Amino acid sequence: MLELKDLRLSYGNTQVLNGVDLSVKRGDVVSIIGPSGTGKTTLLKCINYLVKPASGTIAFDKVKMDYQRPDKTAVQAIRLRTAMVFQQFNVFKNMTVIQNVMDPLVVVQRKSRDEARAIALKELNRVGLSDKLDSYPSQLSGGQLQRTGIARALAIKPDVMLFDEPTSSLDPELVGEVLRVIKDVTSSGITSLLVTHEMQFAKNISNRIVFMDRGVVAADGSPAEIFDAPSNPRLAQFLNSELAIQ
Amino acid sequence: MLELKDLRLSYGNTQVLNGVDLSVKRGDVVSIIGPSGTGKTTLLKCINYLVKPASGTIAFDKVKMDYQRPDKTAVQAIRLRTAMVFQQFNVFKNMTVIQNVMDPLVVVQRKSRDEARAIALKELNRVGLSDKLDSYPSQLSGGQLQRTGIARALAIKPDVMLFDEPTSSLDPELVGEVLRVIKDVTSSGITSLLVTHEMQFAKNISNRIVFMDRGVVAADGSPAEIFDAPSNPRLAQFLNSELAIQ
Amino acid sequence: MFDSEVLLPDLWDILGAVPMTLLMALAIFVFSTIVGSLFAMVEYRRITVLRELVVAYKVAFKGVPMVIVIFLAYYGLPPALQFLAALVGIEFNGHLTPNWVTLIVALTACVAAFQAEVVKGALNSFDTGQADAAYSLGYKRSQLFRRVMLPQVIVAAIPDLANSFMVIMKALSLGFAIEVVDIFAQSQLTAALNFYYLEAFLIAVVIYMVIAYIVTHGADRVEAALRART
Amino acid sequence: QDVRNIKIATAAESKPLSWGAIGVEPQGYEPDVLKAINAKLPQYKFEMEGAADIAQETGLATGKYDIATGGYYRAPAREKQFLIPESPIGASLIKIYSRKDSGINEMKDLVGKKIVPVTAGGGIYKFATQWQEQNPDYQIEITASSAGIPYPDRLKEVQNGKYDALVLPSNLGEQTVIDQQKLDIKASEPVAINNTFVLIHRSEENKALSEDIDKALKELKADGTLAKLSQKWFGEDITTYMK
Amino acid sequence: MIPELLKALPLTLAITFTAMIVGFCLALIATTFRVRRVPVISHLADLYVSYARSVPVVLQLFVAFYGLPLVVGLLEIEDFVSPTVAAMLGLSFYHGGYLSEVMRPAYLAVDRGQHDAADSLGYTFRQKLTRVLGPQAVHIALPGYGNSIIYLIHNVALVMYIGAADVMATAHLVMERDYNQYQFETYLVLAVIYALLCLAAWLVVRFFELRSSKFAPRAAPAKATIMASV
Ligand SMILES: Nc1ncnc2c1ncn2[C@@H]1O[C@H](COP(=O)(O)OP(=O)(O)OP(=O)(O)O)[C@@H](O)[C@H]1O
Ligand SMILES: Nc1ncnc2c1ncn2[C@@H]1O[C@H](COP(=O)(O)OP(=O)(O)OP(=O)(O)O)[C@@H](O)[C@H]1O
Ligand SMILES: [Mg+2]
Ligand SMILES: [Mg+2]
Repeated sequence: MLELKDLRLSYGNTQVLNGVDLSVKRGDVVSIIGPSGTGKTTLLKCINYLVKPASGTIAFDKVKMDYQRPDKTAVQAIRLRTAMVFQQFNVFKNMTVIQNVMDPLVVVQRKSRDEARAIALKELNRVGLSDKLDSYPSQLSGGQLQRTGIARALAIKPDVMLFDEPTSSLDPELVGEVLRVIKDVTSSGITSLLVTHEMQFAKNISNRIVFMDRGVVAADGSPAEIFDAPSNPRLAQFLNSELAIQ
Repeated sequence: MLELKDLRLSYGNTQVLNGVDLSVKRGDVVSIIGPSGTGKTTLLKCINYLVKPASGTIAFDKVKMDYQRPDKTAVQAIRLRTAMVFQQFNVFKNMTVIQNVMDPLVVVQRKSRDEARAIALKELNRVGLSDKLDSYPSQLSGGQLQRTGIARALAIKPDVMLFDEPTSSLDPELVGEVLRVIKDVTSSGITSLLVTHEMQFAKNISNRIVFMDRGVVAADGSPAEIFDAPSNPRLAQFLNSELAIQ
Repeated sequence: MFDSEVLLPDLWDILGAVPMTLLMALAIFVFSTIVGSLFAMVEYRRITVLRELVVAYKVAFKGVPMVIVIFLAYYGLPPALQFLAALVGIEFNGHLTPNWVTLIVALTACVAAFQAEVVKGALNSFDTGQADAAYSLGYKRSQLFRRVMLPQVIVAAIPDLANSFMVIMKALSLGFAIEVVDIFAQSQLTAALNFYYLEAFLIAVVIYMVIAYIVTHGADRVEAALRART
Repeated sequence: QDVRNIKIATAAESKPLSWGAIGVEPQGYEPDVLKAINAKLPQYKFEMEGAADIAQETGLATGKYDIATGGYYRAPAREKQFLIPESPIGASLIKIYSRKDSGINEMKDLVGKKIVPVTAGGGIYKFATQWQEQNPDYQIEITASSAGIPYPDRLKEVQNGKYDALVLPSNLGEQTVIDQQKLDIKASEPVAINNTFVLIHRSEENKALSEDIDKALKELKADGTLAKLSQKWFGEDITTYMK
Repeated sequence: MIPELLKALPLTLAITFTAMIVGFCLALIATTFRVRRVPVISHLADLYVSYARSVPVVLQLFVAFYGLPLVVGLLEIEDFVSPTVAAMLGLSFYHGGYLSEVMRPAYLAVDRGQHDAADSLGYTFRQKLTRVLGPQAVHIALPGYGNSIIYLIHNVALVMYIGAADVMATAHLVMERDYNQYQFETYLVLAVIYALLCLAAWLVVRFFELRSSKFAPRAAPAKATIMASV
């Protein structure tokens, strides 16, 4: 349902994406792993056109776009059908928890406030935040912020969820609560793309693992293929150092 | 060699240390674990009198002090014979790597520059930073900064090394390199006190584990006692949530 | 629209006041930074009583326009000086105080209140973790200050210090009210003598903008050069 | 017949010559003379407004004001810019003010003395530079200033020794200040006499105005009105110096 | 004396409020161009801001006073430029430039992630600005805005030099009438009046600051311009 071809992007002189190809089928839960700085975050941002690739194409169901000829309606169509959960949460700081979840529904989807409120309550309940509805972000812990971000993403009923290291800004004790929510979301059948450093977790929830290295997809396969029999030497080295810690 | 008794400390209204007792024998490698905010960092800081406990006593070999009557010479004596490695590295930003290691030797220990330089070179070599001698902190990665901090601490030849979550500000890939250095240090027989969230690592290198909870030492024993047969229910719960992530 | 025969001689006239202006600005800059640093240290170290006094001082000098402070100094400083001199038994006619001295004193008093903020901000930008590290290594307070804090605090303060220098340059323009001749006062004099007002003022505008450009970009360069080391 | 409104800027801070800023009825010698002129010229209606010095000349140049008064002297630069009637509106006697024991009586005595800075481009400045040109043997030190420090302060500065002498037109009420504040200051004999004029915005229409005012001033001087007003405001008759 | 001074207060306030409102609009326009980088226009906006910030306010007032009639003349409309009008426009110009340097950093201080989140949810630029970035920038900018208002009030004291009859000019008239016997006292009274005006302004801004701080009780990241402006 989502297909990226030959994505290239550089910041100034540093080439970050060197021709990434990636296709995701409906219902897939794909984990993207790889060393720091290889462009995982950048890749996710490309899908929502938050960064401007130099070249490449994207196809999202019937919506197609060549990044060399960006097209406002295509960008907006893709944005509306995907939802992103950020490493740094990026919850709107001037809104309460429930406003954060309702606002996109009211502003972008033009739902009535009542309808938006009902949806927001449901999703916030799902992530376990029913008792924090009227708190401002500055009054919440990292785990609560991230769950707000997830609820906001879920509320818009996206076709694809994009998670960018959703637990890496969290204290160790808070990681568990967010991982539980993500597990719940992915196992409910929603198509997901997840960048993560939690190898064990990736192994548990994904049906596909993509290993990125230096701006390209260096390995791609089932969890068993990737973790138990890594064919690529860089991948083997990476897994070694990641697992050594844990 | 180091004995703390009935340490109490509060910040404003929040009681952080509620009567901590801890004694460390020469050659011990003690890991301190426990939930966030229970006063682990505060405890280490007390040893160096970087925070001012309300009451309690410290005995370091023959140096003894009651915190209700702080004593400059005792504080300085303890400071000179311990060395601390910080979570946030805290290397001096206006000095190069080698200056960071040399400066305390020249300023505090009044060694000649040549002698200080020789020691610094040796320790920096030990932590694998020989090629970064003249870099400023702003040009280094977190792992390199932390290794500079460790070299600086080692150079003063302390009797006790105090590590405060030395890897928790690092990217996952950089954790490994620092843990290797710490393992090397502790296995060379130097007495160490280590606050950490890396359970596996704590288990591997320590001969004693101290579990702190709500400002007191809630459990204390060999790694086997603590990890394999946790008697305290809070400890069991804590270990569960920590290990779930990993 | 503008008479080129006027522009060039005017330019020379007004440029003539630049060195004097810079010199006075420098003097005020140095004095106010010293006083401001003292104030900032009082606040940073939380010295009781003195701290309240410093806060009161800052409120007073930030609340009152500089022109008024200048006039107050113009009328109040000479008798005050004379009084003080008499106290220590010196025969001194305070009214002989030259106006530029009055101006420098008045502006130093005003700007010191702001410099205190600049220095305090720089001190606060110093992360205390490094102080912890230094103490744990056995550094004394003075060693920490000289070897670690000061070098970093100076770099952190550079942009604000450049800014305060420009503020002082501009504040000197208020000196015309008590006939201290700076760039602005000179442009006014030049204009009054040949009746080409707008021309003279526009020349002064250009001079001020050029100086501001040089000062801020110079500071940026210095800061960028030192930034790697902090 | 149409009555033409004439906007006049009068000096705001030169008591007793003329004072009173916006919202305050201008008073003093010049406003009184202007009223007397208006009485003779029913085809105009004078509207006086106190304005700061700086506002006067620009306002006059752009035509915002038709007339400006404020003890202005005739100067070539002004004659080029403005219309100036033949007859003066008043005269100012330039005197030197100094401490009673200073021994300063005339310009020559000012050599080596500290003189209060004079207004840049003003009449005193012109007078002093001219005098210097004519008397190159006596080097006196004159600085120009654009500051608005009021002359009563200047008198005090002479009194307390900051300066030795103040050169100033004598029709600004100096004697009152000296008497009221019991200053130890004396005025010299006049070192120069300057006639003062009204300045008129240069335009075709105003040429007639200039001539009318000139005529009125001549009559007022002849019938003794000016002398009377001078006595009222300055305590002396300055018309004897007007020519 | 005080009642007389207070009679001129409405004019001082009128000048202040005009400059506040016109300056705010100018600042909005200039800031918009400066953050969106429209070619040429952005550079003009930059030039304008550096004029307003690096040229002394007295000089800006004189430029307005002598320059505006010229502009009016070129436009062939009747000369309406009284000292009061020149003061209002001159200070508006100054305040707008100064304020732009408060708004721009505040806008830039809203963290990048908020843009990303709004964009990825499909907000249009307008929606993003009004619902997310604007409210947050306002919070960050408030302390700096408070300062800019205080400096504006201070600088209104300078309009007397182009002949506007504000409180300061009235004080001079009062002193003139009394043959300048009580200058020091008069300036002290002036100092108190201005300090009270600033206090009132500060209290108002503070009120809004506290109100908006509910969603960001921790210190705002953008640092308020603390330097005086003259
Ligand atoms: N705005 C930017 N300007 C310049 N360089 C950037 C920018 N954003 C990212 N980069 C660089 O691009 C590279 C890829 O960044 P990206 O964030 O996509 O990596 P990542 O794979 O997500 O890494 P991590 O695991 O650390 O999050 C990095 O080297 C980074 O320094
Ligand atoms: N300077 C301070 N002022 C006020 N409270 C403080 C200060 N420093 C620490 N605290 C509080 O004291 C408590 C203990 O802090 P401490 O840093 O010792 O915990 P910790 O066990 O090291 O936690 P972590 O694992 O998160 O580092 C925390 O609740 C913290 O919020
Ligand atoms: Mg990333
Ligand atoms: Mg800690």
